[in-house]
Amino acid sequence: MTVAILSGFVLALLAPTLQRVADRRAGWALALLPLILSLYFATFLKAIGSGEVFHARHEWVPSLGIHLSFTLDGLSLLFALLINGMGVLVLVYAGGYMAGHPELGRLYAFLLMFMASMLGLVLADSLLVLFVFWELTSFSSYLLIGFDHDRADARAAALRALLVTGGGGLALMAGLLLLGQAGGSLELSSLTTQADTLREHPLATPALLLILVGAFTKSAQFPFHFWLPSAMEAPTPISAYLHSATMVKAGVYLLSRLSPVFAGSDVWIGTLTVVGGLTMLMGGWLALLQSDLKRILAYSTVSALGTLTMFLGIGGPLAVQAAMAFLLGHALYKGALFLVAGAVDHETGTRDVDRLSGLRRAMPFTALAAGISALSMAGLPPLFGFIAKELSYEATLGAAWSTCVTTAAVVTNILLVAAAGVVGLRPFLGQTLPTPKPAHEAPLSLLLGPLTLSVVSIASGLIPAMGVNELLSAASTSVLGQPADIDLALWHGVTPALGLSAITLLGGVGVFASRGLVRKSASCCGRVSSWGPAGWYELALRRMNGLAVGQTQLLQSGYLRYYLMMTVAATVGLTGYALLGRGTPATAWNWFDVKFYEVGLVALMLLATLGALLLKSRLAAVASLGVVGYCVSLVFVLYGAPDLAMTQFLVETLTVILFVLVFYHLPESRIVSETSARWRDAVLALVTGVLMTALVLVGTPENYPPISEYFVEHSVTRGHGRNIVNVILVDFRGLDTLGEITVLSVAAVGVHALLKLRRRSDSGSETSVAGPAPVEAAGMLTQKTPMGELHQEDRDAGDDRRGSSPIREGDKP
Amino acid sequence: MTSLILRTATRFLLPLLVLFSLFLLVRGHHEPGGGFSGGLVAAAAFVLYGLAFGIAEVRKALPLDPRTLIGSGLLIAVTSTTFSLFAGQPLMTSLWWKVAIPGFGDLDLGTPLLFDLGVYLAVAGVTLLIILPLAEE
Amino acid sequence: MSTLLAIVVGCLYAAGVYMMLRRSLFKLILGLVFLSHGANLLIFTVGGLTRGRPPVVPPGATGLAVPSADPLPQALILTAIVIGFAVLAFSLALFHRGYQTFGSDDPDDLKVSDQ
Amino acid sequence: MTHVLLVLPLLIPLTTAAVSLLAWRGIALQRVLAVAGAAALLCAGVALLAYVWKNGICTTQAGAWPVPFGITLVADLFSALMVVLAGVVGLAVVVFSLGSIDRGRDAFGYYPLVHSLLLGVCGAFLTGDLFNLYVWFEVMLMSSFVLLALGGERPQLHGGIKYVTLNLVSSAVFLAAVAMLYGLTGTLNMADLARKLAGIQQPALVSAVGMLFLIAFGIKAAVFPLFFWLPASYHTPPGAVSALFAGLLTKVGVYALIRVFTLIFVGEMSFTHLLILVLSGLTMVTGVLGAMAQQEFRRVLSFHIISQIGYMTMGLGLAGLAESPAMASLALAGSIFYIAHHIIVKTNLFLVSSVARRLCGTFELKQQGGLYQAYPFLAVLFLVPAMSLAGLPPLSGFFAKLSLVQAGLGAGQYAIVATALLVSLLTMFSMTKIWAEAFWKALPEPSAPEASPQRLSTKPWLTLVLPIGALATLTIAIGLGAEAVFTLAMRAAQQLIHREEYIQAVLGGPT
Repeated sequence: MTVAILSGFVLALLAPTLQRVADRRAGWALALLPLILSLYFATFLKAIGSGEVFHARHEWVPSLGIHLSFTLDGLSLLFALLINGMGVLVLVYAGGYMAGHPELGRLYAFLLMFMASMLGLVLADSLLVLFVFWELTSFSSYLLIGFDHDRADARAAALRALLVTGGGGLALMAGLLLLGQAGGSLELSSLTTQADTLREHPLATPALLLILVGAFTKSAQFPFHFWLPSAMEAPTPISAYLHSATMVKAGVYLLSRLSPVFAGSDVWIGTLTVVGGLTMLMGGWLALLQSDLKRILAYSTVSALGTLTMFLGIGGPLAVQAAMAFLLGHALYKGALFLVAGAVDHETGTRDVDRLSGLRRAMPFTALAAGISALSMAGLPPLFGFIAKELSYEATLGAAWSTCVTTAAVVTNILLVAAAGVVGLRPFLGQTLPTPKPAHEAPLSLLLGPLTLSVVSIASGLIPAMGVNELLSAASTSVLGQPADIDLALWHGVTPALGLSAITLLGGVGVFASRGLVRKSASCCGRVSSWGPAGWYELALRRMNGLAVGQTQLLQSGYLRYYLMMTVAATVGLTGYALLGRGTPATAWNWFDVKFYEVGLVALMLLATLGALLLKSRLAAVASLGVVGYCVSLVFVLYGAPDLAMTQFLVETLTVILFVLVFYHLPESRIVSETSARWRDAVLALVTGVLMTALVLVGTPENYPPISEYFVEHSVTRGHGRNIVNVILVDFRGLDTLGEITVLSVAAVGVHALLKLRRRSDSGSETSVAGPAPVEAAGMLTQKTPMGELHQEDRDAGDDRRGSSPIREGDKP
Repeated sequence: MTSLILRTATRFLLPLLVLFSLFLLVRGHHEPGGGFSGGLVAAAAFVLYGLAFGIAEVRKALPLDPRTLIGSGLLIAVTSTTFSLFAGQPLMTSLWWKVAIPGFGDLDLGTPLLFDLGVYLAVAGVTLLIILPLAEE
Repeated sequence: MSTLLAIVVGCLYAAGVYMMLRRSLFKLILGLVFLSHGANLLIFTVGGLTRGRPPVVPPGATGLAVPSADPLPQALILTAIVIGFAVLAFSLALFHRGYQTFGSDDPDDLKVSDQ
Repeated sequence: MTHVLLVLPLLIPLTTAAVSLLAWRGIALQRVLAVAGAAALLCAGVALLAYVWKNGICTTQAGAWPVPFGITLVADLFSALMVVLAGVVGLAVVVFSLGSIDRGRDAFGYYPLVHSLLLGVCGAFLTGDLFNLYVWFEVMLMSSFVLLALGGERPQLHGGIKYVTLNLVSSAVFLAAVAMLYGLTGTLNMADLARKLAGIQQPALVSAVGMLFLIAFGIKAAVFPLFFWLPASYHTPPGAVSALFAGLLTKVGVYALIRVFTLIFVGEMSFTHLLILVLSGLTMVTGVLGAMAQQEFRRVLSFHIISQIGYMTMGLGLAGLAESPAMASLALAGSIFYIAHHIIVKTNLFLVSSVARRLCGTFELKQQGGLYQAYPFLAVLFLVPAMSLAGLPPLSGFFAKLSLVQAGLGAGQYAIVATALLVSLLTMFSMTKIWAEAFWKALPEPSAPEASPQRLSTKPWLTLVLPIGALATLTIAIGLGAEAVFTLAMRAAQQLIHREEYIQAVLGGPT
């Protein structure tokens, strides 16, 4: 089983190469894998039909509770067969449909990646493994929908699908984890065994709701359905595979999977029935309003997904059986119709039903396949669609609020019968209309899919005992969590369901005939559609972007002052709150031991500080700064720190020299902030000062003997030095000093580079210093001078973008 | 700035100041001083020289390029810390030797002094590398 | 004295912050120097003050006879002073280059590199 | 053995830098040294990690002075892992630099600067002494200042001034905080501090000092509302430098936050760690919104760094609020995993952005395009880290996110979990923006004439793509082999949670 999943991923990696080598035959060759896998899974049918379940388990990330565990039961088998069977047809089809496309190899790769992910999804037993594959299907569908990446519409559609399903995916993740927490396990098989206690858990309902969001987004339930029609931007093989037969059914699959755990709870029944029913009706109605073949199919798919969801919500053997039968029937006819739509598009150049007519003459085989599938969709015997529909009606009749549900189902089916007529009959019957490309029959690769599916539709309708019975029984068994035996048959006798079928058919034909009228009247209220969820999505996206831009302009304004202000305010606020917010701590006021010369020193220092603060002349301010520095150095002298004093003195002198060197030639700064800004800054500064003072006052009491006592004791005996500070610097804490001289060195290198390395640098010493640098390594740049290359490399766009920046060029000659 | 007195005085001062800086370095382990102040003073000597004769002359007078000074200072400092590793001791463990110098007595020599020498060289190089280009501007 | 120094520390921080918020890169750098003075004095004060007794062992002795100033904060401050100097030198050079390039001392003119 | 292994991550970059400075005339030699040094650092890191894995937390006393008097170097699993990651980033960036850094920068000490940055980073990871941490922070900062400004181009100066100023504020706060702690306890050794601080009956003061550390490290980590320096500067230097910064710098801040708030400030966790959690949420949201507002490749990435810092601190916050040690460990393990994942992925994305800039002539997304068609290989190399960043399974980011979400749910902190999930969707959104614009979209016509995707000559192509490919492979490997990395993260987290182990290892004397 594991190999079956992984093989798809491996083949995906090889696909582009294979495409280059095998070219036209690549599609056929690649299809071998799903073919083999289909056969492989088909061999399980007998055993699973008799109630067996197969497991495979590998360790993956056990410490996070993720085991690579897989289960093959009836439900999984049904899906696995669908995925691989459709996979064969789609791969072959894609080879013909996209022949000659330069990125066909990538298409194969994505399709195979998707196929493998989907397979993993339906086989996974661990919820998290299921989620992993779930996300992978979302991602590969993103790449697939955006396959025509040059078109903005395709990119937008891909993003839309990704955001909607991805967002749902995140809800799903939270839901699954909550479920895991409630059940104490992340394995489906063990969760289903404790369904009763699980449902009582307080986390169960939130978990269920989150999971439902995930399932609904994936399976395009209202109000998340809108991504699916726009995903029709993808090339048709992709739509046929992802958006009819497989991916969109992942949500339904998940619901079926969790059905044994949740089915019957009020939330489950209510949500699924209502949402499913709504989706079903809405999809059917919207399908009728379209004129694009693929969009009609897309909306009818939405409708079908709604139906499935509704049945799962209704629950019980009848509904589940109906769901499973409908699922299979839908996959067969919808896949075929998509492929037909693609073939028509490919051969005629249009998908607009109003421009297609009489194609049966040019494309007889296509027409045949289309006709059969359309009839199956309309639910006519002896096709499988008929059986499915009969079962559905039986189920709705047996449901709670059966009138309501049955009416909805009948209305929907009437609409879908009409839609089937529009898609499968209308383009092929009647007068031949001219098409953009002269129509002719599709090649074998395009015909294989639709014809095969049609044949299967007929076969499974006529002789359901040939495996279909068993398969659907097994699937229903898995969904119900108890044995279910389906005996499908074309003829059930004269039942209410048969009557409903007849009504449906008649109504459908009626709607089909009058669809022009329907569409015209609907276009009057066309504005309603802009109010739909698609509009909400666009609005939300715009709002989000607006919020993002607004917030960023506010926070990242570009003003260094505001950044500083925020930073300082945060510091003061948090520290102040922690220190004083919860009562005033004891402070150590200590005024008594102050000597008069100390007061003088401090007064001088504060005066000089004020000078640096207020003096307009730069030189004067620097001089004041120097005075402050020397005063600090005097403090050090007074309090027994001669080394410090000496260093401070030397450094202060150097500082003043540096300031003078840099600022001597510069004009005075003339920009003065507004008074209000000054006051605001002054308040902030003052608060900062008060806080720091408070910290010092509070923080002085000594609780423990300081570690420096050790240094005093051992400086001479073990440090071989009498100057304890120096011994600390070079020995006790020499590592600090090592770091310190590194800082110094780096700073010096930086100063040197800043001053010497520049654009209009005269080719002084540095150029020759550069010497024979390996030319080929710096190679791709064409400039001859090393300095010139600077601009080639990663010049920032910040300025390039704004040619009219207010900043003048440097005034250096 | 180019007065004769300053030039003459500087010619004498340069070696004196360098000597003084070395004195600070050597004495630092026992009395206030040390590699950092020593290095600064040494650099100051050359800056003074530059004031008298111009920065270009300093570059000529310097025995080593400042970057070489920095590199060697760092390397000496690092190396001095690693000796102990070879002796199976933790990094920076000081090793001391008593060296008897005739007519002077015993001298305590140890890796921390070598480390301090590295600091001295690096600091001198750093200060020069910072000030010289700024002064040239 | 520690109380007095605590107030000095507060004043230095306040002055530093105020200067950094001015529309002048020159003041900004001055402010940085004041912050570093403030921090150094803070270490000095919090580490405990002792008048006039440097932590230097007299020749011949193996330890200090009388309690002296705590040498560890001094060593820390020394490191901090030196690092502060390195930072200052670099900031000055950065400012210098900046002024040469934009011809302005106003940090508000640096706005364009952000959004 | 311990003595050597613990100091090699410091000695290697320092020696490399020093020798490179000595050999400032020989640029070819510097390049060779730089690569060799980075490779050696990586090896040393791996050896150290293996050693710590086997022998538990190990320490060495610089100068052989007994604890807590000398400076202790400590390697627990967390710090050893961080050293390994620093080695990975260092090596990738240095190799990338070979083909992308111009000769002007080469001649002015680019390679020694990279190594001094690595020195600072490794020093910060390995030190067990608070003041020593300050020194290594300064080494790192100073190197980053210079690297940021090296070249002196106008935007670099713009960004540089902001970066320098705000980080200096952080240093000043840090210094004050260290001083306060020394005043309170008379010690600087972190383990000793942890023990002594427990005995101090001034919760308000201790919390206030904790806030100072939160601010100081929060600035370096670019936490809300202290992140302004990051988007102002990260898009200005050459691509290799941004990548180095993006990979390592903020993470050192996060490392320090985690270290300090799991070891030292654990007295009032319902206050401090709740605050951290709230800030985490705000950081995530503001960062990702910032990214959404950008239209330039590196700016988008820069804002994402901020957003993801929120995830890393989220684990720390959760760990403080979790009820059981097991849950706390899970939360911290999530943080650690996230850090590891993010360092690799973010470095890689910045490197890709640099290549994209070369091919399209600009960082502006609107003017980029056509890369998917012309360079499918590069497209894959972008998609892997980009999707990993967005948390797509089974890439590394998914497991990082998963463990944090699990911990959040376990701790009952639903608000932060919802935030984290929403933000990850928005992350996905802005990654696809880059993808759609730079890769999917065709190259717009009127862009600069030289800016059409054209193949680079072979040699730099190799030095450019090799590190990107290696990092992408690593991302996939971390995803598929998540068990190994997560086990490591989990054990590292347990060491952090059971802080007595650390204290014992340090104070109990060298092993």
